[in-house]
Amino acid sequence: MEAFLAVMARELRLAARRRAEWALPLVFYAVVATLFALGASPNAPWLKVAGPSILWVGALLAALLSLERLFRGDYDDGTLEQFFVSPQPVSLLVAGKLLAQWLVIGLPLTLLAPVLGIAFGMGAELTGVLVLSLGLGLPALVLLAGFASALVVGLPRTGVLLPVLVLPLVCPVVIFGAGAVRAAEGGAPAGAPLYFLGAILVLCVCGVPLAAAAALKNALD
Amino acid sequence: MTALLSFQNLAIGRGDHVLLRDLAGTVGAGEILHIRGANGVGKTSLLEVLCGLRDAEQGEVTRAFEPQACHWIGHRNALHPALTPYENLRFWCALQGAPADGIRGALRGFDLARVADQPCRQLSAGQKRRAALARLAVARRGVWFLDEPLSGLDDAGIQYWLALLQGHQQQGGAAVITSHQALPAQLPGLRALHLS
Amino acid sequence: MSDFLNMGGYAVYVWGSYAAAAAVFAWNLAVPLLRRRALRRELHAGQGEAS
Amino acid sequence: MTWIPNWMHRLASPPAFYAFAGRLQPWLWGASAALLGYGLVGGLALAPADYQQGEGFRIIYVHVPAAWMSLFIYTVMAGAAVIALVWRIKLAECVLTSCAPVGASFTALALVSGMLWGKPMWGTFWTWSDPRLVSELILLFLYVGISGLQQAITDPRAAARACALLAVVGFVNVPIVHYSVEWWNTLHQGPTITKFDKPSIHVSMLWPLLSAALGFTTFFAGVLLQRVQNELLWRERGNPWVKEAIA
Repeated sequence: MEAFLAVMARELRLAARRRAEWALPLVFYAVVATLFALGASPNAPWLKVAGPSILWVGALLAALLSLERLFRGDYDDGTLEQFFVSPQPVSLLVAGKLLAQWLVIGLPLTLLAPVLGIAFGMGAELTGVLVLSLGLGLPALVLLAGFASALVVGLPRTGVLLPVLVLPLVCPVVIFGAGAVRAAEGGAPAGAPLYFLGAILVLCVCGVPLAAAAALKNALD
Repeated sequence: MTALLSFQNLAIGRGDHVLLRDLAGTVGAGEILHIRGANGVGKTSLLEVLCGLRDAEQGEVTRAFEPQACHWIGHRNALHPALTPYENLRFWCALQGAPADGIRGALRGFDLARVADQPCRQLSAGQKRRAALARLAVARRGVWFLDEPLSGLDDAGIQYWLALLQGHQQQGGAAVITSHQALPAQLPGLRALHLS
Repeated sequence: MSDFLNMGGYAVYVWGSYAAAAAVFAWNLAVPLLRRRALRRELHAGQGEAS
Repeated sequence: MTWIPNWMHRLASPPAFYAFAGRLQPWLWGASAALLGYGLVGGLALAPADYQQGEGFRIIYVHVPAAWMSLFIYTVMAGAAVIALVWRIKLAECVLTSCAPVGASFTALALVSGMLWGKPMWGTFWTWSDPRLVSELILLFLYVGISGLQQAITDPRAAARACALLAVVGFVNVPIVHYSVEWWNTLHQGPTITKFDKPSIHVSMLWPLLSAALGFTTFFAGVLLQRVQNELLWRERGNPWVKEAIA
């Protein structure tokens, strides 16, 4: 547990020193949402309809872009080797790192979403569902992206490979996440998709740290 | 004397390529195994296998110590450039379950007291190497696995490290070291393993 | 015969699918065989150097 | 070490498997040619036109076997991935990396033939309201991702093991995707495209279909063996048995 907290504390300390790390994804998110709005004719009705999916995909891309180098620094400077000679299970350390990444990147995006939601004409109730769905969906996304970046950690350049690996895996998250908002919009109960998101999150929390640890071990070999 | 580490019939590979075959040896308390050989012959891979970081292609490594009872210091220093040496070592202590109270003393011993609270990116290569090696003094561990510990160190650094090593030996510790530089021949219990 | 080729008006779709299938089968046959030829050449060359 | 039957262990040794694959291949090609031939003739000529879809239903003899292969190959790949991860058998690594491109090609075929079938039947090449079609698309992305990952990592063993992890995670993902797309469609209350009832398949339609599916499967087995042989030759290069094999 001490090691888990230490990994988290280190990530948070680094984020506090390098503000760009968590500030830039927020700017990116706002710019993407703005560009979508500018691409439509002013106040086009479809913009309101497409709002949930734009806000969801924007958050997804913003999180994804910043997670590409997640394990890269630790791999380059040898910290990963210390993970593997540590008495703690590596999956626990990876879980600490991913939880910290969610706090640094996922949580701010979740909190920014309702502000952008106003621009897409979302009411208070819809906004609540949006925040809830992002709150359940983004941790799962961070975990899956962490797994993918563990797979490619040893590569000098990954380019577009990481999104190609992650996007098929996060389809259900996007479908249920944006779907929850659209269900609420249509007056249907949003409970079911949110439960599914929760189930996916539980599955990811249980499985992904193990898989990511295995991927890191493989990259070190 | 009981062997802390022994290996038989060991084959080391990288990818599908077998680098080394039929390696055998033992390391007992107070002994130092110096792994030598040309670049690319597989020194680091062998060290990783002995430490347990990497799986052997074939053969067995017997370790008569707990996994957390060894030091691994690779050729990369495991220092984050944005954190200070003190912060890096404190993180390492938490990771390894070692008490953190010896960090200042260890840094002072390696003459790093002045830069202990500067981000590691501002340190010279030799200073970073010293900060990495300071782990040896922070926590006592029975077996040391060191990959090129002397690269970048100046004379004073080497002398201090040698003193640490000898103290470690006298307390019954063992070490496995890869190094291009020769280790002083008067070190007791020094044996060399030439790879080709 | 032309009835057969016409496929009751669905000629484009039916023959299109079968052509796509033929292309996939041909690709799956050709790629490993070409790779085998390249491998043989490469491994023979490597052997020549070694001995 | 986990217990593995002795014959399996022997067969998993690269030279033994190389020879075994070489002996098996002619039979597979022969069987595949015969089954595909019957499927082709039966499907295109012998089977009567469907009473609803007319001659257009003949696409079924391409589409259904291809869709079946896309799932079957993924299952084989995931099975090999588990074996490669647990027992670290080189043969399993070769099998799983060889599966990805073949699986991708059959998945692409299932998509293309599905679209060509959809146009005359549904009036549109693509519909997001068919969970199977959308799942096939995601499956194609997964295959492409695995192929891309394999090509990006230079060390063949590290590449294979990374692919194995991705394949296993993807295997868990596939049913979730399918289910989520199904759920997603229940959200539409608007005009849904009326699908045709499943044609009540007449025996004369069914036999060619089964024959074609088996023909596809045996063809895949042949291609897989050929590809695995290639991988083994490359990864074991320098070993005496390789020199004998290519002599």
